[in-house]
Amino acid sequence: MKKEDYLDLYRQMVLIRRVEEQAAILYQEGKVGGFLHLYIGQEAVSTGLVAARLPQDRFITAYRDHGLALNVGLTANQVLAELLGKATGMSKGKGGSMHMASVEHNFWGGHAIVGAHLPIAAGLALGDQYAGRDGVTVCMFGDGATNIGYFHEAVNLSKVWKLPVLWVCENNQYGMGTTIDRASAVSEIRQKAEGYLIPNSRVDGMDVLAVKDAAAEALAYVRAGNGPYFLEAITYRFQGHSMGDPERYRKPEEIKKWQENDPIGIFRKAITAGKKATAKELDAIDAAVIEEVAAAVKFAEESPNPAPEALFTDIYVEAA
Amino acid sequence: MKKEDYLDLYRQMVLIRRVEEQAAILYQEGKVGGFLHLYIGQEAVSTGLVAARLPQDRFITAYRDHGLALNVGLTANQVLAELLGKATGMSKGKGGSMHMASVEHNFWGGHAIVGAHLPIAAGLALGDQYAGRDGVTVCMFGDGATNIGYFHEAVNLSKVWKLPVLWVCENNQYGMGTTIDRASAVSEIRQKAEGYLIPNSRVDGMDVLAVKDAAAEALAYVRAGNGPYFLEAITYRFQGHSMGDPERYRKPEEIKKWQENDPIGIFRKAITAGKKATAKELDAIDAAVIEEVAAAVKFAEESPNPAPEALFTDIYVEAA
Amino acid sequence: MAAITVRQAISDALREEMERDENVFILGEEVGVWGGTYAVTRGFHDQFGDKRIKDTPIAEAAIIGAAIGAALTGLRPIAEMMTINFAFSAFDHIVNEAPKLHYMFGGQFRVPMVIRAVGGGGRQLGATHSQTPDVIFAHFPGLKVVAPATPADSKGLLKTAIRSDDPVLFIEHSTLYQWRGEVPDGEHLVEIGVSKVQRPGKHVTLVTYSKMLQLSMEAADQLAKEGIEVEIVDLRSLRPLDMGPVLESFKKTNRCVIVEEGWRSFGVGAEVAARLYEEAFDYIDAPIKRVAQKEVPLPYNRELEQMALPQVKDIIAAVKEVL
Amino acid sequence: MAAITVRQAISDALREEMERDENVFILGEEVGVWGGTYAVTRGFHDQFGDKRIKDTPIAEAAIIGAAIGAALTGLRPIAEMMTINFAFSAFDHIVNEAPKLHYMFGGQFRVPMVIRAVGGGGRQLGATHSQTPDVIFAHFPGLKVVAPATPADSKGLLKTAIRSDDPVLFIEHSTLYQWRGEVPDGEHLVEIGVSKVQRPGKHVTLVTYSKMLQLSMEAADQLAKEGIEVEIVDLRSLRPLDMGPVLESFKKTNRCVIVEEGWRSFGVGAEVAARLYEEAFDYIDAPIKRVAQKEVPLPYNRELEQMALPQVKDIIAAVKEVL
Ligand SMILES: Cc1ncc(C[n+]2csc(CCOP(=O)(O)OP(=O)(O)O)c2C)c(N)n1
Ligand SMILES: Cc1ncc(C[n+]2csc(CCOP(=O)(O)OP(=O)(O)O)c2C)c(N)n1
Ligand SMILES: [Mg+2]
Ligand SMILES: [Mg+2]
Repeated sequence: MKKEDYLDLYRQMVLIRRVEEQAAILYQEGKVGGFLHLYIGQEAVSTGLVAARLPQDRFITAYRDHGLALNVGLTANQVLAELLGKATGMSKGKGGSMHMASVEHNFWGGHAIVGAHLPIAAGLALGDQYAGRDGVTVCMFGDGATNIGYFHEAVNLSKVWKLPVLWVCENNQYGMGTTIDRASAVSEIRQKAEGYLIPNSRVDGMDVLAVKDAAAEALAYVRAGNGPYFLEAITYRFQGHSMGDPERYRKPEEIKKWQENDPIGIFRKAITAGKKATAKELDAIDAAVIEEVAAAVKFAEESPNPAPEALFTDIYVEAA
Repeated sequence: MKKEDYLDLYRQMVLIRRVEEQAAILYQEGKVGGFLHLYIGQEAVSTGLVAARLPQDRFITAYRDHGLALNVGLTANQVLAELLGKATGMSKGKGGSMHMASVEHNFWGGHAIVGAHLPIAAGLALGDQYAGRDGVTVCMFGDGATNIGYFHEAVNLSKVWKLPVLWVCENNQYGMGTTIDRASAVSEIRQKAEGYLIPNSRVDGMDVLAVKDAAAEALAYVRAGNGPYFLEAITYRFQGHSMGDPERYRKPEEIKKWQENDPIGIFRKAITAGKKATAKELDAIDAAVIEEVAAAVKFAEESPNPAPEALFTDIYVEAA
Repeated sequence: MAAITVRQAISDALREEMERDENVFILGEEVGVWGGTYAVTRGFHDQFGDKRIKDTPIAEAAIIGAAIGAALTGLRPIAEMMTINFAFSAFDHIVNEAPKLHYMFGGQFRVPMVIRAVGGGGRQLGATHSQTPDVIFAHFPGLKVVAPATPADSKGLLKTAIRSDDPVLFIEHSTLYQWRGEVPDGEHLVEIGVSKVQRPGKHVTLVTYSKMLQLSMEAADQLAKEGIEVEIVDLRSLRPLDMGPVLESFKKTNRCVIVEEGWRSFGVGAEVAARLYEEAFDYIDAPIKRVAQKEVPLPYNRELEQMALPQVKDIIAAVKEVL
Repeated sequence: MAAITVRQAISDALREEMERDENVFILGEEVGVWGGTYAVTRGFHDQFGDKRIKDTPIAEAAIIGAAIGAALTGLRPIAEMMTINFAFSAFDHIVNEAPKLHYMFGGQFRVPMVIRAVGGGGRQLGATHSQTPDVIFAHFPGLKVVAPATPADSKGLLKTAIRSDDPVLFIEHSTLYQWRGEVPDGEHLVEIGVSKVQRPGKHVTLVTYSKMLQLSMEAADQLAKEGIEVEIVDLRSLRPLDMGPVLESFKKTNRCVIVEEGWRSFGVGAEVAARLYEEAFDYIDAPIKRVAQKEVPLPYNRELEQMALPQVKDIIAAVKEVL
């Protein structure tokens, strides 16, 4: 990896962090509605995955999607504008926090029904297989999502049809307030892949380079036509499940312990220790991101709401 | 096992066979409507399972349910009457072939939506666990059913809650016309149990004693409070999926090969070879069953249809 | 009589029934340690423990299926669907299993269970999370569908539902929990399948249920200032659907507006209107009006979402149109 | 013009579209090697191979979900639900994913797919397998719901559905496959969302669709012998619902009977009746009648089942009542 690449990954993670901090503030100010699920703490996962992709690789994830949106190339403007429901958001203000997407960036959402996007991911992969393209579909989902039937149907199908899918479980230890062991037969989620004889591995989801390497290997395996692969990334969300979570289910000490393992801090240390860049260079990125995000907040706030007519557009492609 | 036990198991299997042969004839005569799924070829599975049960053990299965119905103690009269839609059927003519049940015999149906009864089975087991009873719920389902989401959700839940369930997959190699390998990620179905770290084993489903022994062991494991167990019985249906199946998906030679492995023939040979009973004694059973079934056909044919008022009874327990 | 919120009323009903009957238990996502995503079961896990307050995996079909099975053994499960939108992920079990078992097995099986499901729009949750699809559940015989609005009805109907030997879908509304109203002291039960006049009037019959009762009351207040007296009939149950009080009111007013939150086409209002025309044809002075949701997937943006949802002003306008 | 069966018409539509467009493919249970449980895709697997005729596991949500994903990539999947009852096991994907993606992502996503689903009672399949729940799907904006009856409409509407850029639920009826009728030669397309007069008449407007068209035609034949001329309007699509020809006919006859196979409460007839009253109030000479299924889970016994289903005699009686 070249120096720019280190800086770029660092920049992406910091950007996600700062955008989401602003999002939390905007939520508290009552400007963001609905549910707001922050990715803070998990930035290394989507960042590492996207770093390993080729442009033809499709991405799809659940509602905790701001990080991925920024990684694939959507701007802070588009993300924050969508959070404020503005016409300038990438979903024109109709989708909100849980429904970010960008066809242009091969990013297929942002899906709010737990697990329901896994069969859709299988279908995306089927599309590439059908057309003879070599893209891989990277499908991210939480540990909690592995208990719903959709998970099973999609993963089984992917193996039977040898679909080019990389299944990525972001194991952040909780589905809302429920710990893995209270919801899942196995706490090592990748064990579930054994039920389908799908090759699998675990990676430290707080280490962006480890994720990138694991993803690169897995993508190569899938791209070679071997069928699906299952990757489990161990991670943790520093904030509540969504804004307003009373967090009665976990102790502050546990959060603190994980926060010492901050993916941005870890990567920062790795960069400086490995002399890939100086602290000053990283500080410069920090500062630039803060400015970029401040400008994006302004952009979002000043953007217009959708026109009233937008209520009735895009229900059907072909008007009835 | 005592001599009577051998004779009883033999009698049950022959009874199932003869009742279903008559059912097929009645179907061809247009007297049985709807779908008719025959159990012929698979008799050793339900017979062996029921032989190992205690009265407090609940049974639940899919639509291929005549065998189990007879094993648990429903009469040929009740089964055939239900097939003819008569008021004397155990479901008063409202259920038909796919919906046999008898609360009195701890037999909870007969369910026609593939896999949908697995979560219900988990609930039956929960009922016993909640009340502190030591009954085990035995839930039977096909190989094809292990691909639907219901399977996954129910099996996972059973492990998380340590429910007293014995999951029994009747692997008859096909879900309708689809071979296992074209529908399931793994052709050894018990591999799926590995995804939940549920102990599991395979048994020859054409050998009633092997099934009985495997079931006894599994039931003891579950009854001891260890949580669920997963048993896969390898078997084969000699007839089509249901009446009218064109069977374009398998070769007559394959069926012939399996028919040489007839569970009734095997057991008959084992009995006489092991000198548990004489051929003559078995012949006497054959003859008695034929008479019993002939009488049951007569009973069913002569039974009355449900009264027209029955259309509106039993919709709700409490009349609206 | 104490004035309490809908949240409190539902919570009280659950607690009272659990204290009364050991066979009643709750299962669902985040009902335990979290205390319920709408805080309805706050404190229950401490009081009743793991056995009777069961947090489940995210597996809606298993939640409903397990409840059905437990009900078959004689327990009285209360299964919670965190939102009614997630009930689509257990749809077969809700409409094709629970309501059919009693009939299909000739009366042998009983399924005494309650499904609590929280519906409704207006919280900017986007198209998949904001629906009011009550009508589609009401289409299935064998199921009872209850959707109360007031604290008193919420408590009384939920208690009755828990004691019912039939499967009952109990629909709550996510923006009604703070609504406050009087609830009779002591044991309070309300019969399922009985509509109720919530506000007497003589000029127009307004038929509604759930959240829209709240808006309708507000509309009626405003109309009263102009001398228009609206009689509000709250259906409270969609199946069985009790047209008695609706017909009685209509025969008096000869004019009717039906207000529902869900989409208009194939909605609750269509059935109510059709029955009114069938059963009181000679009493109609003006075409019946339906106020309902615009036929779009609900958008995230607040202004657009509010445009799509029925508003007090829409109700007022409809009432004036039928006059 | 050749007289062919509905089965043939549907089969022809599928084959023609698959031959025309490489992006069209079929997935579902037993669509391939078996040839389709209703023999609609017999021979397709030989002709098109594994790539384009995909047998699936028994996993309805995966079937619909995979179709959605494939559609997003530009393919035109035709996903088969062996029966519409099994669509309940994919309900979220059918009503909460496919119809919402285009809107929710601001027009970025397109979901050009068809879901073929076989519905209907009358074959003694019992309560879980015999439903005609068409109306509940029609409740959801974003989905198009088509339910033709005649061979010509079946062919023309299916071809249009396959070419549509929106998700279309195409409902077939399990006892209509043998119905024979003329289908225009050559390319035959029928627009979605256009009702059609299938039989002209002047005394009564009869509104129906799917299987009930067949029974209504029979009823009309019998009534004609008594000099009663029934005009039959076939809705063909439930969403969008085209009331144009219904209103036109009604303004002429001033009397209407609506015939549907599904349950009466919250059924298709309720919406049609409500709209007629809303849009043609001044033209009504008699209360509109609805003929529909008795509100019971369908029983297995043949006589009981037939009692529950609408019959020709029920239609005739209803027509006479409105006259
Ligand atoms: C089918 C369904 N059930 C329930 C929910 C409510 N819900 C939203 S997120 C969530 C927890 C998911 O946990 P996990 O998959 O681990 O993802 P995480 O939030 O930890 O990223 C739940 C229960 C939902 N959106 N969809
Ligand atoms: C949800 C659902 N999908 C499809 C069907 C149609 N169907 C009935 S039986 C069957 C095959 C089941 O195969 P398997 O589980 O192996 O059981 P077997 O018939 O071999 O005993 C199918 C597809 C159904 N009843 N329910
Ligand atoms: Mg999680
Ligand atoms: Mg099988």
